[in-house]
Amino acid sequence: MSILIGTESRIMVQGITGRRGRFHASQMFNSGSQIVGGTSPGKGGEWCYDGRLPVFDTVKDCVEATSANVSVIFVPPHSTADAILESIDCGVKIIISITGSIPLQDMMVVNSALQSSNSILVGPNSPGVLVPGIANAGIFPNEIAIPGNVGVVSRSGTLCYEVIDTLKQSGLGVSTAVGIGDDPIIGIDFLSCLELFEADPHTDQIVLVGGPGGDSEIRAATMIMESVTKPVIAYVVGENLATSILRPFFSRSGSLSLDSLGKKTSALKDVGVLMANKLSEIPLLIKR
Amino acid sequence: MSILIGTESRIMVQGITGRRGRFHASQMFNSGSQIVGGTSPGKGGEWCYDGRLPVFDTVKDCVEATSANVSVIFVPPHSTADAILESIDCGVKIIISITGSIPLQDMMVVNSALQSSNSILVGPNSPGVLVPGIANAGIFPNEIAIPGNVGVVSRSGTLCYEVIDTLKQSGLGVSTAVGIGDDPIIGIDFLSCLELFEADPHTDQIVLVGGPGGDSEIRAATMIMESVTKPVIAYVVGENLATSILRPFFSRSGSLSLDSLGKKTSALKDVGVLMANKLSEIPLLIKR
Amino acid sequence: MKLQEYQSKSLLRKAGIPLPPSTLATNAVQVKRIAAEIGYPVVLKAQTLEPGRGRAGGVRIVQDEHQVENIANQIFKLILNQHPIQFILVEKAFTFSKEFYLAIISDLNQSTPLLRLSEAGGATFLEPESFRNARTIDRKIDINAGLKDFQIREVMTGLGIEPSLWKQLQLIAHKAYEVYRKFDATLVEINSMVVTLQNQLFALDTRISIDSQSLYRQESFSDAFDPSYFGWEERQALKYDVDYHGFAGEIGCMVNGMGLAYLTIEELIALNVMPAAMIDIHGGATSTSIASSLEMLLISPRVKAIIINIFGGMTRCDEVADGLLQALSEGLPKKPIFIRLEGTNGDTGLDLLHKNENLSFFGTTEALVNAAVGWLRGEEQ
Amino acid sequence: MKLQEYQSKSLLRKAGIPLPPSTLATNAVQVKRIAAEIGYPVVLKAQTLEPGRGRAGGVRIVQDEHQVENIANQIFKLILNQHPIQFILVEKAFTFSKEFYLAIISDLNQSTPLLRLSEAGGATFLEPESFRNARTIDRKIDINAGLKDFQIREVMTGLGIEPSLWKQLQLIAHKAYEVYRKFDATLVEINSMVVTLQNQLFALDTRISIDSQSLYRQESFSDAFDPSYFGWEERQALKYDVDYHGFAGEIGCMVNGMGLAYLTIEELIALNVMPAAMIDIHGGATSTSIASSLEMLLISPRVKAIIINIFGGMTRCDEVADGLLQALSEGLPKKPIFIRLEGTNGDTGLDLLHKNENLSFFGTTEALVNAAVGWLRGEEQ
Repeated sequence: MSILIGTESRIMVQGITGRRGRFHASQMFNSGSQIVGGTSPGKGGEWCYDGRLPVFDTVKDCVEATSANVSVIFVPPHSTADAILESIDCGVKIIISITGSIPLQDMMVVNSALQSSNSILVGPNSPGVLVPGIANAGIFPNEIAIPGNVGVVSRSGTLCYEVIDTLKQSGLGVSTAVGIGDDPIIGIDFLSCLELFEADPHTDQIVLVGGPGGDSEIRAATMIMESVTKPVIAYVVGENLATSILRPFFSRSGSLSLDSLGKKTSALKDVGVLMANKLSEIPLLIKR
Repeated sequence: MSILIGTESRIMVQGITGRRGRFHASQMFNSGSQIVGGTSPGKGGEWCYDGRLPVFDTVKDCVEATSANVSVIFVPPHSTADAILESIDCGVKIIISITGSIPLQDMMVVNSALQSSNSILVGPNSPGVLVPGIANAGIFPNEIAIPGNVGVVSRSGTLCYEVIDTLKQSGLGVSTAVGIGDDPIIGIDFLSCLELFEADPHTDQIVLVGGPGGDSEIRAATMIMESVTKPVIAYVVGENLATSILRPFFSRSGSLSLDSLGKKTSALKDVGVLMANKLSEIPLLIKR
Repeated sequence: MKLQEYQSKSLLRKAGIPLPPSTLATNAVQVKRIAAEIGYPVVLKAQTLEPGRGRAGGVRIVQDEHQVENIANQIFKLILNQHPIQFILVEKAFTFSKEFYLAIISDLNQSTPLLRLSEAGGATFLEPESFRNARTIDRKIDINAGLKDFQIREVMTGLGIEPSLWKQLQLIAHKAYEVYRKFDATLVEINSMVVTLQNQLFALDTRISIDSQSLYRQESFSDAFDPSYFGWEERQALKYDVDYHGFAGEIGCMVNGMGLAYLTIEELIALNVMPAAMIDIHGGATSTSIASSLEMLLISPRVKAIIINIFGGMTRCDEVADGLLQALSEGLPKKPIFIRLEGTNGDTGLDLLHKNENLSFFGTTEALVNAAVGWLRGEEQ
Repeated sequence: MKLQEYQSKSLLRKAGIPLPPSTLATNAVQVKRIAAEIGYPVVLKAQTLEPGRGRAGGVRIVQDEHQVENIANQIFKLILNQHPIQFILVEKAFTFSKEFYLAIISDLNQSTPLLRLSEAGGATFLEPESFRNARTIDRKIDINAGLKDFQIREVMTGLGIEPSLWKQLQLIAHKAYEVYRKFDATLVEINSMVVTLQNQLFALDTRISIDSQSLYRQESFSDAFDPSYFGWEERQALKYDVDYHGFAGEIGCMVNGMGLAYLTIEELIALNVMPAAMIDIHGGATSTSIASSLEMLLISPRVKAIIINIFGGMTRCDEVADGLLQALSEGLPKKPIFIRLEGTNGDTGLDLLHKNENLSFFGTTEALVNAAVGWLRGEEQ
């Protein structure tokens, strides 16, 4: 059916009374996702979205009352690590951080906690997980995709929209779209998503959307060679750009390496991945 | 055969060049224990005990060179937590801290590390683990016990000697004697030792030696009722002493509760444990 | 090591926890001057580590300057469990609407710190009955990860604390935990934490215990530790890294290990005899610390006979013998010494000692204690 | 955010890491005075965040006072990558027997800090070839548990560091890690760490980067952050929490999200056109920050045409429209605006904008960029 999110997913929103949380909770509700409530410390007992979504002080209270097993996080960056840790502590299975720009060391602490838990973190700086027809656990624009058998995993949120929109324009449907986030440190990565797509009986082909910085696409290539049997199409934005153009984008994070620039395409090609040079080529590379 | 230590045990000593480490390394060697070397940071490359025991800078080096799987720790209290963490990190299976008086919060850190490892810590403030005829991994006086089928687990080190000496005087032998240590926070406890003795085919009867403070004997009683089928004989020192006499011994640790005083005997009796009121009664309660 | 109230308050204040203004005074004139500076009403609090301060009249509210010197002098005359009051903490008195209890405690079984919050604050907390009925929530803290905001929120929500107090309480909990970690505390207790009429939280009474095993890395407490509080024996014991416990009897004991200490006392008590002292030389004691321990027993006028009960593991009986002979050669008062020397290097130790005429030797704790008590009874007749 | 050398040295010195004495100077007279205080020989080090300082002559050893002002003035005249040198760090010059490299770095893939120690210190470390041949050991640090003594020992032993240096090195590693944690650094680098002839360790050159996402809780860096280093656009961007990147071209771009930024640039470059600016408004931008972003592009004299490429997820197209209309109503220079508005509340957004004659609308990034470049080429002819 899908990866990460499915019919059994009961979605809560951390930060449900904030400007963004409130809006997207209602968007999710309207799109038919099974959203069951949310948290806003100090506002427990209130209701959101015209009395349809209960608000709790803590994730513990929310999980106890609603059996939520997915949490979508909209709290400000400075409290996001704490919000993620709270959900991990309460055993929330899938934690999706829409919020990005989380302090680097906070993310190290979060990943350390994830290691000794059964929770999976998507993001930070993720658009969420979209299973067309079932759930939009995040901020995907509504009606952007139709159900289908193409799995999409992308670092960039907006490029993820571009890709699934392009697929839809060509009449191609999506099994699950996952935005893993483009922050320096993230939770679930290409590798785990590829593994999940490989195991998902409803995904026949996989589109991987990468970008400059880091070496996650190269590690994905190794993994594809070793254990992915389904066809993979990759689109890596920025592969044709000179370092001089890209460098300004990385000036703040400093530690992001651009060493691998240009190597990504060849690494992926080498293991049989079909490379799309432009967005519009992606649908052409999908097997009908 | 035994618990924790056996013929497969390859013992190293952390702090092997110190006064105590050096002496007891040689004692262990002389008693026929399979002692393979030790560590003393900065003295790697030297030899101990007339060139028979190699000295390494780190546990990593020692384990790589000697395949040690048991470490007995003699370093000063202020470096003990670090020594234990080092052994945990190197995958040493059984870690025995002879050193006691380790800062409380250091022990919390150590136990946290133990939880996500496969190592077992005996102590701190432990006399070690003695398997008569096989190995003395610690500071048990040599020739204090004869091999047999009585398992002994004790909080106090000296009382552990008293008990196995008393058994020997009566011609009774020991499968394994474990001193779990009498510090406020310890590694392996009564419960785990009882579980191991219950599973050990060479242990037929168990002697449990307790003392004032804490409630570990009461928790042991609950566990004995639930899952120990072998006969258990208990000797709890201090059960007849008034609180006014005991309090001075606990004045420094402050947090140690004396609430349970006197309740230990009844808790153990209630679950069918044979209580020895004096040391000399222990051999009389053992089935021949 | 328990800190005095003024010491714990100073630590918490430096950490940023709101406390009522208070200053330490050593005499009634100082008390009056400080009270005038702080402004009446004030509370005068006797500084002592002994229990029962309140019942003994060691905590008094003073409304104005007419009575202050008089009351201060009354407090300075108090003697709690043989310890005279040397300091009074002069503190601003507060009116408050509500009180509760917050502490970071050490859970020895779970091997973690706990955040404890209870709606039963102040004296209520101390009464077992009302404490048992009060809602109290404990939150386990991972010592590596530290205390997290969400954990504090869970506890506050669980107790139904007003959200308007959350921010203050969260800060105080974090600061209390910081103090716990930074100073190797075993306990950081705020009891009570009060809510003033202006909805401000204040730590009214606080208690901190520092792990004595960690003092070596807590330089700031070299002052806090007050050896004048101890007797000569205890100071000697500290110096030689042995444990000394005084009792009311006439037999001085030296053992290695707490287990042997209990066993020896238990055998004495079974014969209706109290010890005079119990010295635990610990495992692996040096001959110097053993010599000093025996000296203490030989010098102490109350000690009539000496029991030495050693079952050496890390403690080497030859080193014990060395230490004993050293003390015995110093021309101190002669006393009958009943000794048992077993375990590591036991034979060597016994060989060294056998020539000394003050010593009689035994094989078990029971025989040892029986002989010593028998001798004492003979003396008493 | 990279710290200037003098800033990072000040942090490390406060943490207790041994560094050669040094003082900051703003002119040649100061340099001379400081050099006299410190004592010759001294090193004059241009303070800059730009690379290539050494090659440009920004680091000079001065043996005596005759040359010092002259050399200082030469350094003050340097301009590295358009940034003039404003400060010189005057530092005691050292002779040393050996140098190596120590750093706490952030491993983004493993999501942990690493302790890195290398026998290739100083300039050696910077040369890929010699660095690759030098022995370097990385030790993963559990961010919750912190750096442990034994981990440092393992690294030191692994590199064969003399035991006589262990204690100093251990202290320095701990302090470097403390700085890393306390100040939310992404990098704390000591390169090189030198061993003096007296077997003392000194941190000769240091580099610290602070995580810009953590600056909100790092108050001490409100000074360290120097906005004068930025242009007007960058300062505006900071104010409205958007990202601004300037380029040499003539088309100003506004997008939401880094992916769209790359995509848009890639389409431009494919047509051999450079952008003039790329503003990333991020997800969920407010109408105010959108208005300000458009203002920047309208005001900038270099920008001839504007591309707005929005695929709204958290970004709401109606809010984007509001912001754009706001900027367009302010009487700023009129420029052709090529816009694509897709995603969340896209229809509402388009409805709001459709009446404005400056705007032309497109359905894909490709069509959008083609149209803008087409217009620009038409202008150029």
